[in-house]
Amino acid sequence: MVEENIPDEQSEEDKTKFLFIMKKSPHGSTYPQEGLEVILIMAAYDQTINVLFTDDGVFCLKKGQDTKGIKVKDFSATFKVLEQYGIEHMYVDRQSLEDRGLKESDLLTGVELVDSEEMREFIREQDVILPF
Amino acid sequence: MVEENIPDEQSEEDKTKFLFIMKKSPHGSTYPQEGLEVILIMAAYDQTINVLFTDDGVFCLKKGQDTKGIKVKDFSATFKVLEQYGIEHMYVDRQSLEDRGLKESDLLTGVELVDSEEMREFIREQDVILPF
Amino acid sequence: MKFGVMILEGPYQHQASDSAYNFVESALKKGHEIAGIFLYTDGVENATSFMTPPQDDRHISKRWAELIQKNGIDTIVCIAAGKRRGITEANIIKGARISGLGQLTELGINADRLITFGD
Amino acid sequence: MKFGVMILEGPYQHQASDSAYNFVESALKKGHEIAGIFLYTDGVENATSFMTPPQDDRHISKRWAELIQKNGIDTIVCIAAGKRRGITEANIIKGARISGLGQLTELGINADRLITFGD
Amino acid sequence: MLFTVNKSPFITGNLKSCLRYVAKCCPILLYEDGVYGAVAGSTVEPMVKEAMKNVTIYALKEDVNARGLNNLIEGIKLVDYDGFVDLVAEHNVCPWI
Amino acid sequence: MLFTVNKSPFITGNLKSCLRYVAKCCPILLYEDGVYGAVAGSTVEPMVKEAMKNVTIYALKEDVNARGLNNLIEGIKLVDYDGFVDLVAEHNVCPWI
Repeated sequence: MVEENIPDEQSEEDKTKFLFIMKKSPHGSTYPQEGLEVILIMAAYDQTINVLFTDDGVFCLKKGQDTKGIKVKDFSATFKVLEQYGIEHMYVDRQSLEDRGLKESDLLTGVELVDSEEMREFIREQDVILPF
Repeated sequence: MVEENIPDEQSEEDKTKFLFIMKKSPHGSTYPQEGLEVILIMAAYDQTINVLFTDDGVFCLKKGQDTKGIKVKDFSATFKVLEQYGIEHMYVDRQSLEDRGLKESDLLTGVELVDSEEMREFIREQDVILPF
Repeated sequence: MKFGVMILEGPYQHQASDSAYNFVESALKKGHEIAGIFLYTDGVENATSFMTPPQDDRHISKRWAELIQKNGIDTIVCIAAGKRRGITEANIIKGARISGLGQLTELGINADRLITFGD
Repeated sequence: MKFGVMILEGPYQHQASDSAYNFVESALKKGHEIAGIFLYTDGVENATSFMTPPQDDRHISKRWAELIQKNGIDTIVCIAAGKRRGITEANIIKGARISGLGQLTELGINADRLITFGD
Repeated sequence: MLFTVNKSPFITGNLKSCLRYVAKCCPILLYEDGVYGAVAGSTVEPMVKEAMKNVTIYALKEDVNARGLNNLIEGIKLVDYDGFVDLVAEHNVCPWI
Repeated sequence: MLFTVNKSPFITGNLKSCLRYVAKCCPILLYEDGVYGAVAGSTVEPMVKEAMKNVTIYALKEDVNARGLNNLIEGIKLVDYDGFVDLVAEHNVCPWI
C-alpha cells in the first residue's frame, strides 16, 4: 500500500526498469557496441538499468579481444567499466557460457552467473527491454 | 584434348558456369528477390546458369504466397517463369524441403530434387557462385 | 495508450522497417498514440529523402514522412548513427529530426510501451 | 590474378564491408588485380559521400574512395539498389560510378574469381 | 511480457533460446520469418508443441499469408496487425530478435 | 572450391549446412563470426572435429584475435588476410554466408 512506502522506496518504484538483453556477438555486427552506447547515455538518467548477456552476447565479455587486425575500435574495455555506471545487475547466462566452452574466468569483468529459469520472473518485472 | 572438341562443345566450354545458391527465405530479407533480379539480367548473356535452393531458400518456391497484407510486391511468380529464361538446372535440396514439412507438390514450379551429396561435385565444377 | 517504437534496420534489406510501419499504422487506427519513433543504427536510412524506388514498389521513406507528419509523430534520427551512414540535415525526410540517445531514454521512460523492430 | 568483389551489406552495421576492404587491400599488396567492386543491396551505402563518423573511428566511405582511386578500381553502385536507398549522383563518393546488374555479370565472366561479402 | 520472435527456427536458434526464458504466463508472437516456426510437419514442430503446453503462441497472419503457409500446427493462434497491437497494449514487449 | 563461413555456429545453422555440401578436397575458411566454430570445448566442437577428418578448416587470424579466442580446436589452421587471398587465388569461392 502506498501509504506504507517510505519516500526512498516510493521513488525506486517510480523508476523505469530497463533491461538490456545482449544476445549478439561483438564485431560481426554493430548491435552490442551500439547497445553499450545506449547504456552509457541512459546511466545519466536516474533509472534502473539491468543487463543480461546471453547466447552469443556472452562473447562480448571475452577477455583478450584485440581488434587491431580488423582495424576497428576495441569497445570491449567499456564493458569493464559498466559497474561504475550504476548498473544494477550484470547477469550472464550460465548455459550460453558453457555451450561456448567459456568459464567465468574468461570474462573481462565480474558478473552474476544465472540460469535462464531464474531470469523468467525477473524479465517479467521489467518495464522496457532493449535487445542488442 | 582441344583438337577433338567440336566447335559447339568448345563454345560450351568457354561459357562461365554461374551457380546461384538461394539459401534465404523470402520477405524476411531482400536477398532472394535481388538474387532473382541478377538471374533475370544474367540470362540475357549467353552463359550457363544454375540455381540451387537449399536451407530456408526452399521457402521461396512455396505455392500460395500472398503479400498484400505486408504491402510488398509478390515476386514469387517470377520464380515460376525462370525455366523460360534458359536456366540449366533448378535444383532443390530434398532434406531442406523435408525438414520444413514441405513436399514437391507444395512448390510453385517443376524442379529437380537432389541430395546434398550429389551436389558436391557439381558445386566444385562451377566458376562463380552467387549466394542470395 | 502511448507506444514508443525503435527501428534498427534500414529500408528494403530486412523486413523490420515494413513491420514497424504496419504496426504503427494499426496502432494509430486503433486509437493509440505513438509517443515517438527512434531510428538507430541502420534504422536511420529509413529517413533518407534521396530515395526513388521503382513506381510499382512501396516508397518507404515517403510513406514514413507522410505518416509522421499527418499524425504529428516525433521521429528521431540518432545523430551518431546518422553521421556514420550519411543521413544529415541535407537528406532527411520532412517530419523527422536529428537528436541523441537521450531521446530514446526519455521515450522509454514516458511511453507506456517501447517496442523494437530489428534483425 | 584478377579478382572481382561483390558487397551486399552497408558500412558499420555488419562486418562485411570491413572484411571486403581488408581482403582487397591484401590482394593488392600481393600483386593481384581487382577487376571490379560491385555494390549491391545495402552494399551501395558504402559509397555515400555524406558520411562523417567520429574521428577515432574508421571512415569507411573515405577509405574506399581513396583505395579505388589510387588503384583505379572500377567500383559500381547498382542503380536500382542505389535508388531504393538514396545513393545517387548527388552523394556518391569519387571513383565510384552508377550502373546496372550487367556489370556484375561481366565481372563474373571476366574476373578469375568473384567473391561475395554479405550477411 | 510478450516475447516477439522474427527469425526462422530452421536457421537460427532464436526461438529455442527464447523458450528457455519465457515464463508460463507469457505469450509468444511469431512474426516475419518467425512464422516458419508455426509450420506443421517440420523438424521444429515437436519443440513448438512442447512449448505450447505452457505458453500461448501467436503467429502474425499477414506474415503467414505472405509466405504461403497453409498448414500450421494445431493450437497456434493467428492474429493480424490489429491483434499484434492489442497484445502489445496488454503486455510489455521482450523482442527476441 | 573454397567454402567461406561467416556466421556463429551457436546461433545459425550455416556451418552445419555448409558441411553437408562440402566435398572432401574442398577447404573451409571461417571468418567474421564464423571463427567461433573454431573454439575448443564448445558444443559444436564434435561436429567440427568430425568434419576435419575429411576437410581442412582454416580460421582467419585477424577475426580470431578480435574476438579474443585463445583456445582453438587442434588442427584448425590459422591464416591472416594474406593467407585468405592465397586461398582465393588457389580456389573458386563458394560463400556460405
